[in-house]
Amino acid sequence: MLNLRLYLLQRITAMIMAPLVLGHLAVMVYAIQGGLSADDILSRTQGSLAWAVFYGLFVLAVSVHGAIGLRVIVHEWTGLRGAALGFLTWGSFAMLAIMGGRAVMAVTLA
Amino acid sequence: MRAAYRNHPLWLAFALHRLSGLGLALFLPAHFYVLGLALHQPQQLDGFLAFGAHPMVKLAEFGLVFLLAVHMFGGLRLLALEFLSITARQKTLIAVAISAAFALACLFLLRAFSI
Amino acid sequence: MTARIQIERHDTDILILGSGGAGLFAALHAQQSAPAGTKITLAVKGLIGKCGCTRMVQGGYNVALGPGDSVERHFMDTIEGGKWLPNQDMAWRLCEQAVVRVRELENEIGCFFDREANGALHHKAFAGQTADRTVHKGDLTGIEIINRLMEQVLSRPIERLQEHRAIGLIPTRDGAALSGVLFIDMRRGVFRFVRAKTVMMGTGGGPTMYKYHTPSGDKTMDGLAMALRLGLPLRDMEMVQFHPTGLLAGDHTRMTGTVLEEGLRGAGGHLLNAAGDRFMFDYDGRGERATRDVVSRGIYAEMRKNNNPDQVGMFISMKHLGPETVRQKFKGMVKRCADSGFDLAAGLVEVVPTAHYFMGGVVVDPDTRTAIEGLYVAGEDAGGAHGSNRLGGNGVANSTVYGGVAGDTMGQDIARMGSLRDPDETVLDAEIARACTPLSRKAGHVQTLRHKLQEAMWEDVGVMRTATGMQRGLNRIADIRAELMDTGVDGSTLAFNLTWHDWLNMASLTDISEVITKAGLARENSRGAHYREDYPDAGDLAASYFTVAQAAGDAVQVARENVAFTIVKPGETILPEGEPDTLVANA
Amino acid sequence: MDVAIWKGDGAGGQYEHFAVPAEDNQTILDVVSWVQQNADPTLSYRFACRVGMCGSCAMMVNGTPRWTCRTHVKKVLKDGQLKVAPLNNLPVVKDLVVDMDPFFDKWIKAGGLHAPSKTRDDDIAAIAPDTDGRQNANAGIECINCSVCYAACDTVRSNPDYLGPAALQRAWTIVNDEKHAARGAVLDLVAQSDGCFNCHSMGSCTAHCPNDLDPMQAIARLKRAAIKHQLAGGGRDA
Ligand SMILES: Cc1cc2nc3c(=O)[nH]c(=O)nc-3n(C[C@H](O)[C@H](O)[C@H](O)COP(=O)(O)OP(=O)(O)OC[C@H]3O[C@@H](n4cnc5c(N)ncnc54)[C@H](O)[C@@H]3O)c2cc1C
Ligand code: HEM
Ligand code: SF4
Ligand code: F3S
Ligand code: FES
Repeated sequence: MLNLRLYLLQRITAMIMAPLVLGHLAVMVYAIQGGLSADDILSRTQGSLAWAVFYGLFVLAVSVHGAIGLRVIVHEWTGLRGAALGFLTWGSFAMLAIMGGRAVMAVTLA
Repeated sequence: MRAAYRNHPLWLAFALHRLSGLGLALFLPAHFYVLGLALHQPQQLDGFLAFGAHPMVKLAEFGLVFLLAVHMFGGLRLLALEFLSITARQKTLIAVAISAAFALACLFLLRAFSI
Repeated sequence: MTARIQIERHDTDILILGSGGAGLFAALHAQQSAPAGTKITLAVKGLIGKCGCTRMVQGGYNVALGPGDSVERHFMDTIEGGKWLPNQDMAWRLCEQAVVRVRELENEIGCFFDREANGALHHKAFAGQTADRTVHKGDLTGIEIINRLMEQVLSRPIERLQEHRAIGLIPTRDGAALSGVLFIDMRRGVFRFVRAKTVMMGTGGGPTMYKYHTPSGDKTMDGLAMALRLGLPLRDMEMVQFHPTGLLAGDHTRMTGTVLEEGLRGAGGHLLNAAGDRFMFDYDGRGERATRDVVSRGIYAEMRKNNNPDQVGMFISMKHLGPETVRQKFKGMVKRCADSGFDLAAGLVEVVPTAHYFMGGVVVDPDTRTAIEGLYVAGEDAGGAHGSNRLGGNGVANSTVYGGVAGDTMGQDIARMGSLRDPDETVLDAEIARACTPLSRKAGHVQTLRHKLQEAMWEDVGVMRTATGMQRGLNRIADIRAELMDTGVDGSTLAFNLTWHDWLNMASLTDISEVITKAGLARENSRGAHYREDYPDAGDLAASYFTVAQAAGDAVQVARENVAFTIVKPGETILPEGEPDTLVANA
Repeated sequence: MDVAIWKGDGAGGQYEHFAVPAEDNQTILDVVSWVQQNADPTLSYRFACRVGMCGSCAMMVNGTPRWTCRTHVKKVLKDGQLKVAPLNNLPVVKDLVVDMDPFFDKWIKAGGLHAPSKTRDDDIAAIAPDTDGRQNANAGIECINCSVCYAACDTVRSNPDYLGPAALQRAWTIVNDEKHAARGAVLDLVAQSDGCFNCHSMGSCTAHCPNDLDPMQAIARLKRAAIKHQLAGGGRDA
């Protein structure tokens, strides 16, 4: 059920995410050293536009990427197609984007 | 039992990639929810993070990082396969992807336990 | 029993039997040349393009496109190879049209034949030819040709009746024309009668009544047996070509009889007897590199000397050429042998002569028309183009050239055929009853009979023949036929009932075996593939005759007819004066 | 040896067991033939060439799709057991016989046929054999359309409209064939929603192709070519 557009979107978002994931993991490895606390996290990220952009992009990419991924899996495993499949794709995209957006706001807004 | 025709490394890599992707897609909303708590109830977030000091939870986190790493390196492997002219090295590529993922996750785990 | 027999009826305009080179080309050309709206149907015993022998062509396709080569030279090689028995007009058309057909295959159908480094077609030398003439795609030429043809046919509005086995050619009441063809829809096990204005038969002969044989399993002489029952004349029926090196792996495996390629001998492979000695030089100065018929007889003679039941065949040995070299040069063959448990590169592989091709067939004119209105025959089913021996590379040329010719001819002829003809219902009923014979008898063991027939033909009507042997063969065939008629088949389900089809295969093979034997008795000399120990000479070339067999009531009668030297007489040539005898280096 | 053979039709079926004598040189096709000739005369299966050229005889053998005429019993026997079933991913006609039409329909749907740029009246084009295009085409051209890859591909299994490895590989050979008159159209066809972008590179096709072809790689390259073509506007001819 992948046409060129969906395929490319999935690949492009994957390529965007690769460095972001590495960055994120690096931060986590560094961060957990002293034990995590809300303050630790927030002090680092809040008010930082750079982190907002970093995680904002991440969330956007992952929403697109994950939604397409789920679409493929659901189609192949359940045979769902047509409008219902489209609904599912958009739905998972929206859920990931909204929840992810909220999380980004939470950790980066001052 | 896995059907015999699936018994080869590329299929395994595919299965791993799919399961890790699915796992991530299912876990992410939870992850986002927890982080979202910071907005209104920072103390709850703290609660969660303290909970995160528990070894079992650390193991679970290790699992998640592992998933992410597996999926990422698996994905990079695929991208290389599709967009570069990688041919005979596919099997090596899979091995490299999985071990890199494993190394990264172990690093994470070590750091997590060496507080 | 008969209560269960259903018959379905179906109409078309052009009906084609078989999907080898002949059938597929006929379908394409008919589609190109018939008036718009003509319905074309392709019916075949297996799946389109997957069954038959054209797919199995390894060596390649003869065409006079090589440097210095000419249609005249190709023609002369064909006539001389056929020991002056070919119908010269057919042979000429074959050579002339092969040029067009190969261009068509390359340019319109999309085949890609191997090239020289400079991009020109590569031609290799096949034994018995005076020029490098054989175009090929590695050693899988047939796959390239048939796959490309199949794609073209599948993409066009051509009706497909797959796994439909033709069992009877049904004439009109007055017998003047063909009405249509009776089939068994094998998947469902029902009879289906298809009327058509024109029918082309390209079921590809197939001498699979021999103990060792190369053709695909679906080929069992059905076409020729149907033509015989319809009363059509069949020519050159004694001419069975044996390939010298068939794999010998035991009676229980279908691998036995399959071909080990000619190139092995060409490259310097040795043939060894039980004692491990080379023997071919005892029979011919060219040793292993002699022509197919000579090597086949050499191996056969050596086998007779040996007489050891545990080691039936001779051995082919390649290891002196260096196992690595062999592995590289004959990759496909080495792998095939390895799959069946033999080491071709470094070990010995047991080989026997194996029945490969059938030169005999229905008498047709160079436009593929037969003696009955509405029936056309092309490919291995048609007799005449090769005479007593087919050159390697002329088989696929013949089927593709004449398949196309048949398509064109039908496309034209159909314009003057107003309406479909009604069948002679009594013939139809008789054919159905015939096919149902085993269903009302106690189930027996068809395979035992097949083995018996194969032994009989191999021993008595095989590589070397005598009058006594062939007489004995006739008796054995008669006994086998009687037994077959008493052997029943489990008919609890007729859907894809292979045992029923095995029985029908046996019926066709038995009928044609008898014709082969009688034609063999009628030819009292040795030409090409037909070798009589009691008449080892070729006879007077100028007085060459061919045999014509025809059913007369329940019996088969064989007559002789003189070859008409319409283009060239024995001892003469049509090559321009001063042309070298051969263009092949160190031939 | 103990041989379990699936018997049934489109509506369902079950395994039946047969004791088949072992022989030195014995292929899976020989085993199945022995059963039909000696034990169960109504058993249905399909073969033609018996030497690995026609691709008629593929079946599931101990869970793996294989050409049976060239699969030696010794190679696949597991604890003296053999399990033979009709090919996956195609409708069953009867017993071991499947309907291969869907496979061939997709072959054509993927643009798998030549579009002439010349006629039989023209000379044969001089084409150097060592160009990249020719090498690419050669790599996949010896496909015998046996459907083994098609039966091994789980993407076909779960997305019955997916064109599948063999058809896409054929499309790739065409895209590389300079004699073909409409290569762009083929790239358009394979870029459609059931086309090459569905392949997950799971590689079962390549792992099981009896002719050692590499459809997975052909498809990967086809993907790139299709992307390039579409990004450049698609439709017109490459
Ligand atoms: C192993 C091998 C290698 C060969 N190599 C070469 C070579 O290198 N060069 C060369 O020139 N020639 C070669 N030949 C010979 C060549 O293959 C044949 O001469 C030629 O292909 C015959 O073509 P055809 O169309 O007449 O028959 P085929 O291609 O045999 O097709 C016959 C068709 O008729 C169908 N059929 C049969 N019976 C029925 C029925 N009752 N009802 C409906 N359909 C039926 C079959 O299923 C099949 O589709 C080789 C042959 C073999 C066996
Ligand atoms: C880090 C970078 C990532 C890369 C390089 C990457 C790469 C890929 C690629 C190439 C595919 C296509 C697989 C195929 O067609 O078979 C894919 C599928 C998928 N990805 Fe990712 N991905 C990444 C991160 C993520 C994340 C964070 C998620 C979480 C939502 C995710 C979820 C999925 C899912 C659900 C699929 C579908 C799996 C399938 O079809 O088998 N990916 N990924
Ligand atoms: S690619 Fe290989 S497995 Fe697939 S159909 Fe072709 S030959 Fe068979
Ligand atoms: S098995 Fe299927 S998913 Fe792709 S790599 Fe082969 S076509
Ligand atoms: S019978 Fe032809 S490939 Fe097996």
